[in-house]
Amino acid sequence: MEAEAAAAAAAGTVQLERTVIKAGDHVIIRMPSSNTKIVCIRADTTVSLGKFGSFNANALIGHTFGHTFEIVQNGQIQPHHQPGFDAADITAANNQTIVDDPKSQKLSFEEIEGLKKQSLMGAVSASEIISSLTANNEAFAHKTEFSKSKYIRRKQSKFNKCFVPLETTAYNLCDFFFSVNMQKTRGIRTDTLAQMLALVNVYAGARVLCVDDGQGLLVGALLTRVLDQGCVLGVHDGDVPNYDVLRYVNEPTDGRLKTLAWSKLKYQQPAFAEPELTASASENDVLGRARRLRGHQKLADTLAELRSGDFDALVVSTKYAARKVVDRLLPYLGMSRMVVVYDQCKEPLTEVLAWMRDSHMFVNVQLSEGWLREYQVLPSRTHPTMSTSGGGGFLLSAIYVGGSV
Amino acid sequence: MEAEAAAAAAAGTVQLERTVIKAGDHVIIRMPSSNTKIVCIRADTTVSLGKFGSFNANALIGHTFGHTFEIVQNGQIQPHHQPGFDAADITAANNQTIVDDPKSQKLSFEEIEGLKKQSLMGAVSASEIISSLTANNEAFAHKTEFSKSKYIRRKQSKFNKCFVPLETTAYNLCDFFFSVNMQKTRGIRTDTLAQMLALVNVYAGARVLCVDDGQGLLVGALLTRVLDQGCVLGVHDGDVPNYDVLRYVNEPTDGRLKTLAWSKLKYQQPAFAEPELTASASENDVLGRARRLRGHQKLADTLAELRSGDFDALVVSTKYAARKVVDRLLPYLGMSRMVVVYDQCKEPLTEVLAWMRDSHMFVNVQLSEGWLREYQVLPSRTHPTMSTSGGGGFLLSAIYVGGSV
Amino acid sequence: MMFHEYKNVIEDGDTVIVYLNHNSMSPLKVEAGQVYNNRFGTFKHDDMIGLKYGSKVVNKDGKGFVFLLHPTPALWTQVVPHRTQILYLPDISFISLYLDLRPGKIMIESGTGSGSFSHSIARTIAPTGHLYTFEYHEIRAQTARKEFIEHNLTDVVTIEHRDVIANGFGKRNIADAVFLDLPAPWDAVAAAKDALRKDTIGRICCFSPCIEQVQRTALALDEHGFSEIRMYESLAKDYEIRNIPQPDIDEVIDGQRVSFKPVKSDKKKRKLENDSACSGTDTDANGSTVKELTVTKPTDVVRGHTSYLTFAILAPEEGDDIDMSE
Amino acid sequence: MMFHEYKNVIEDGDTVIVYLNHNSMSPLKVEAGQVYNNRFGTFKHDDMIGLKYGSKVVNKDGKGFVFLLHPTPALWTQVVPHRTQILYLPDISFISLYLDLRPGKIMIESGTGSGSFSHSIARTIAPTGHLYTFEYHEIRAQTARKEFIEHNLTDVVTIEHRDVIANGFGKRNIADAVFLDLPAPWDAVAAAKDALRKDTIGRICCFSPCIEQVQRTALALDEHGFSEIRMYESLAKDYEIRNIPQPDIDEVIDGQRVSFKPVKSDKKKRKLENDSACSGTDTDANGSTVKELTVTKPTDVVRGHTSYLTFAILAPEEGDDIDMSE
Repeated sequence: MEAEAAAAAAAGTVQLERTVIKAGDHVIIRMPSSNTKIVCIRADTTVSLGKFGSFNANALIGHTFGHTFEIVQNGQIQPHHQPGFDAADITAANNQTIVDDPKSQKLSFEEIEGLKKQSLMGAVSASEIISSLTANNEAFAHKTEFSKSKYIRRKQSKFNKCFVPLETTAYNLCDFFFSVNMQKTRGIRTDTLAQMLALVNVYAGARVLCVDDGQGLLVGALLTRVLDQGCVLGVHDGDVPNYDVLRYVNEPTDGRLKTLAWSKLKYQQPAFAEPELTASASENDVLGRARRLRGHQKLADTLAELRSGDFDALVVSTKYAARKVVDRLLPYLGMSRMVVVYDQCKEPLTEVLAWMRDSHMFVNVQLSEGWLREYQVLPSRTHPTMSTSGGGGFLLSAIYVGGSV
Repeated sequence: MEAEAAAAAAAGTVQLERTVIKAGDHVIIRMPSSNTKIVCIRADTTVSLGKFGSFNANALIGHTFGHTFEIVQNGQIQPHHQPGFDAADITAANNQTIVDDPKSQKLSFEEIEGLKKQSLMGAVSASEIISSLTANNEAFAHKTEFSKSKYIRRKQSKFNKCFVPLETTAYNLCDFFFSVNMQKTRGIRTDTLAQMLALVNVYAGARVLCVDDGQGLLVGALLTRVLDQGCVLGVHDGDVPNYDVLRYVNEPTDGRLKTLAWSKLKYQQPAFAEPELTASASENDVLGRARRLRGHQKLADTLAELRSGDFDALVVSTKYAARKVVDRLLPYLGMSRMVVVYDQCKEPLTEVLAWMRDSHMFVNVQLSEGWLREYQVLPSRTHPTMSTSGGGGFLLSAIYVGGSV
Repeated sequence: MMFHEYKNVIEDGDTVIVYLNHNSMSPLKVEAGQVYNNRFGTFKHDDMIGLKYGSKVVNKDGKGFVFLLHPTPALWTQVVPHRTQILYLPDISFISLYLDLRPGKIMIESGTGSGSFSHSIARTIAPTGHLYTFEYHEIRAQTARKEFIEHNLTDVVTIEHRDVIANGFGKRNIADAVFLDLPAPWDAVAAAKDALRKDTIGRICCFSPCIEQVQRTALALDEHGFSEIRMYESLAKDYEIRNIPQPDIDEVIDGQRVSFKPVKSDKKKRKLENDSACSGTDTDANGSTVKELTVTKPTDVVRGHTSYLTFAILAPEEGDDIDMSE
Repeated sequence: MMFHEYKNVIEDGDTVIVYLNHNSMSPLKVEAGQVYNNRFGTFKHDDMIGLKYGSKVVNKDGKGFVFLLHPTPALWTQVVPHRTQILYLPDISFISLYLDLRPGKIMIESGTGSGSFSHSIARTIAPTGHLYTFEYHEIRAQTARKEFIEHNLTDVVTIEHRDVIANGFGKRNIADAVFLDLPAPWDAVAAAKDALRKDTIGRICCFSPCIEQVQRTALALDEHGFSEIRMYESLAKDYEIRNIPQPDIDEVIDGQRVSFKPVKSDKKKRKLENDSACSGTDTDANGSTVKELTVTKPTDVVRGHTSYLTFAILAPEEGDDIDMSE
């Protein structure tokens, strides 16, 4: 077995480089409240986390993702060890004698505000504030261990100045936009995106045809799964694609991404007709011609790529009626390849499904809905989260066998 | 407090009579395989549970529901104490060395069949068979406690001759038909039926207007919630209602149930016009006239009930386009009362919902889908059931305020 | 006005549910001479008295209006002041059906909590049944008692301030069903067994948010001779309806349109043709006509968990002797 | 033919997925001279060689036909011979995305089981990544090894017969991700920590059907310094489409029809107009015309649970010194 492993290593299995936070990276910051925000870590700037304080971007550069950091004095940060599980027992959660009474807190509102201000300046730590609060709370001593734990957790999420920098992976980006601006990415949830990628059968060398009216999350996720021998060809409306999500991806993806406007789908491109410039041409003329030539060549390349056909997958998330969108791109798809269509609602896909069933160009046509549930796992307090998303979207998938019938 | 309880008792709180299995009752029998069947317990007959054996109906009459019985010799039954939880530990479920091999069983196929036959005759008990099987299984001794428990449970569900008689409550009937013949009751699941009853706000004195094309499960469930001061008026197609499910309900419900054919909805009933019979009329003539008079009177009563209006709820589960069904019965509904429409699919309700929203005759219009999950709860083996129902139907509910606009 | 039966006309002293919209309802005790204010305006109680339940009342200016609904247990669940985590309709209804609640049944509930479930039980078992409900928190018990009196439920509901884990229910062989919503239901299983009838089938439901509670409760039920131990979760999700545009990609391919920018859909009034919920047309921001489709979508955020429901039955004690004629 | 990349034409020795219908697919190794029989007839392998993947092949009689599909990990999951409980697409895909699998990643899996997940991992991390998969059951390990060889996956997958609980993975600081599908994953957490890279973020997923396993695993992860412990369930349900009649109740009220008896819908061929999935007409058993509606419905029985997925990360060990420049 060791021989095999050695062989594998010899065959070129090499660890990817470690990922660290670089200047200019976008980072998803999870705050003590569990809310997240995306920030760009520009050198020599200050990153503000609102009421949780702010820190120097430089202090984070060079660190790896996933650690917990605490903001200390002067915008500095230090690694913070999150406390492990406590052993509070829900069986004793019987606050029979406790009456919720704001008067049990002996610190005044002003005193607490003062502590908060000191904390933001880094003069007082979160744990010091919480100790003050519990010491001055008359009811606290009467609480059960379970209620004490709950109280402290609640205060921690309010006063802690700890944060976790998360990588802008496809998962994290999907999760982020789903929670803060669902419409931007057309309501696609992590489990649905995951199933989509699996159904699409994208891999390093795959050539994928994609319509993504969800601002590029889908295109970005596909790009993480292809290398330079593959590509993603995005077909978009308007003159330029609106793939805003791509700018949060920290790796350059241009080489593997080609884009084409719908209006150019049937375009018969003439040869580049601008005459050669004379020697007397201005620098602007020279640069302009070169730019137009590059544009012309890029479009020619993209059209050639499209029209070479036999794409390995067709992936659609569109605000247009989906049946025709699929139909117009089918000629470029290879045989025995997947078509996967996403929508936030089922009804637009029902129409496509009915057409696919009757067209005889597809087999294994399936309409499915993902279901995802997160749990709180804590000793004696394990349960699904009390509030969750109502839906993560629908997927229609089919295998194209059109040419055979 | 004791005084209050005494007062309550004085105010007429009296326990309902105990429910026992009577001759002629329908009983849902749950078999060791967990499958269920409905049988009618007729005196002096034999009830067959197929491969699990058969027993004398008389042996069950007089017993209460919910007990576990074992079939012993000569069709007799005896109370059986189900074994409690075992403490098998899944952590040791590592059958690393076990190879599934039918040869590990040293009893021949014929020997096992012989044991089964003897068991059906009552000569050998299920536990004796299982002991033989484990004693003769070479792999059994090598199994972990967890696997032994699993093996024994599997064999018990095959060889045990234990059954549980269940009452034909609304819950049990819904559950039964949902699992054996979903289409009969239009695919309504227990949780959906339950929510329907809660939304309808049915109570002892309620007058409920009901369209039930699901063979009377809904009508039957409503009838369990009203007493003689209330009623259920079922509107049906055809000449007589197809409420097959009602015959499994062990209590007579006729007094509280009135039925009306759709074709009679607008019927202007003439007075009973048959002339009085002469003294020389045959007995048949007399009986015939009396029957027709009763029928006439019953229809007159039902029409009068309907047209007195101000019903306390409108409940619909229909194979017809639902919007008009609701619309045609609205005139008979009281103000601030509930309309609840059930369908197995969402699409037929979408149309009704759109109409309700736009009609200004309803407030609090809601379309909802139930979600139900059962778990296996066993020490170290707690998890949701691995396979479950895909859907339990949809409910559209609204409060009627039509007269006010 | 009673919570467990309807009446038609609003009288002085009645409780009504004031309905502003789907997300905004509140209970109101109608009292002659009083005035009610909300963000839709000022309403005089005197204008309400004598109206039918379900009536629309217009405010002083004649601009704002609200509906005066008849209270029901289901509406009460939506407006009840939360003194504790309350039970919602999917749980309430499933438990009620599973426990076979019907007029005439005798039931025990502990704790009373905010009384959300108590109202529903009372409606279902009235007028011949009875609910004994126990609350160990004194102030909550007092508040609930006050509500039961106001809602005319005292004939069907008896509330007691009592620590049932320490002291049991003080009832023997009386209940058809027991409902336990307690942090440690396993400590009340013996008391529940005492309270349940022994001459016929008894049913129990334990309501616990955490799985560890279920694990311990199931063991306790098994030890105390309950059988048919089964556990469920019951939830529901609501759907919203809307019309979405379905523009034609051919118009973009052919150059008739450059891109599609929908008008903000929440700003425009939804219009539906009477006979069809699945077609229609709309105008996009560029002014062209676009086909529409009626779609439904679950609300963005739904309740993902309330509690685990552990059910069991207490089958009557039968001896080895199969003769039940005595 | 490889499982982790497509080709276009079927050659001698390739594996194809024979598609009869949605519920009936099976893998077939195409070998010159062989014959393949199924309930649709007899098919000659020679007729398959040289065809494009996705082609329809007709049997000897010219009556039955099947499609020859290109194998993919998703199809393999549907046809793989079950030697153990396998992983299904919703879990496979969610775990892969959560663990950020991409070309170049190095992953450890234990146990291999039926290899359903292994195929998917290999497809995703190829050609520059590597999967080390461990199976403690010797025969299962042999069978999986044979499949990996047949499917040309040996460049990306190394399988080892090994009891990882007793002996660890024999790897240190190498893996970007670890997947544990073991009865007692907590006993392998220390080994997983050893195997994960320490210079960058490492991710772990433990797959356990029972909640008790999750409870112990989470404690073990916490004790071993993993953080961000989060647990999910991922499932999916499929919908069926059908047309249902929507007869008009006015016809019954008016006496034009007595009742409505639908023609058995599974016997009649569904017909849909091209431009609309929401209208149509049908004929009922009495011969009259009835409006139709296209509806979708979840399949009657769906997978209700597979496993709980417990995720955690191993964040690189940083000292108190915040300077990472070394």
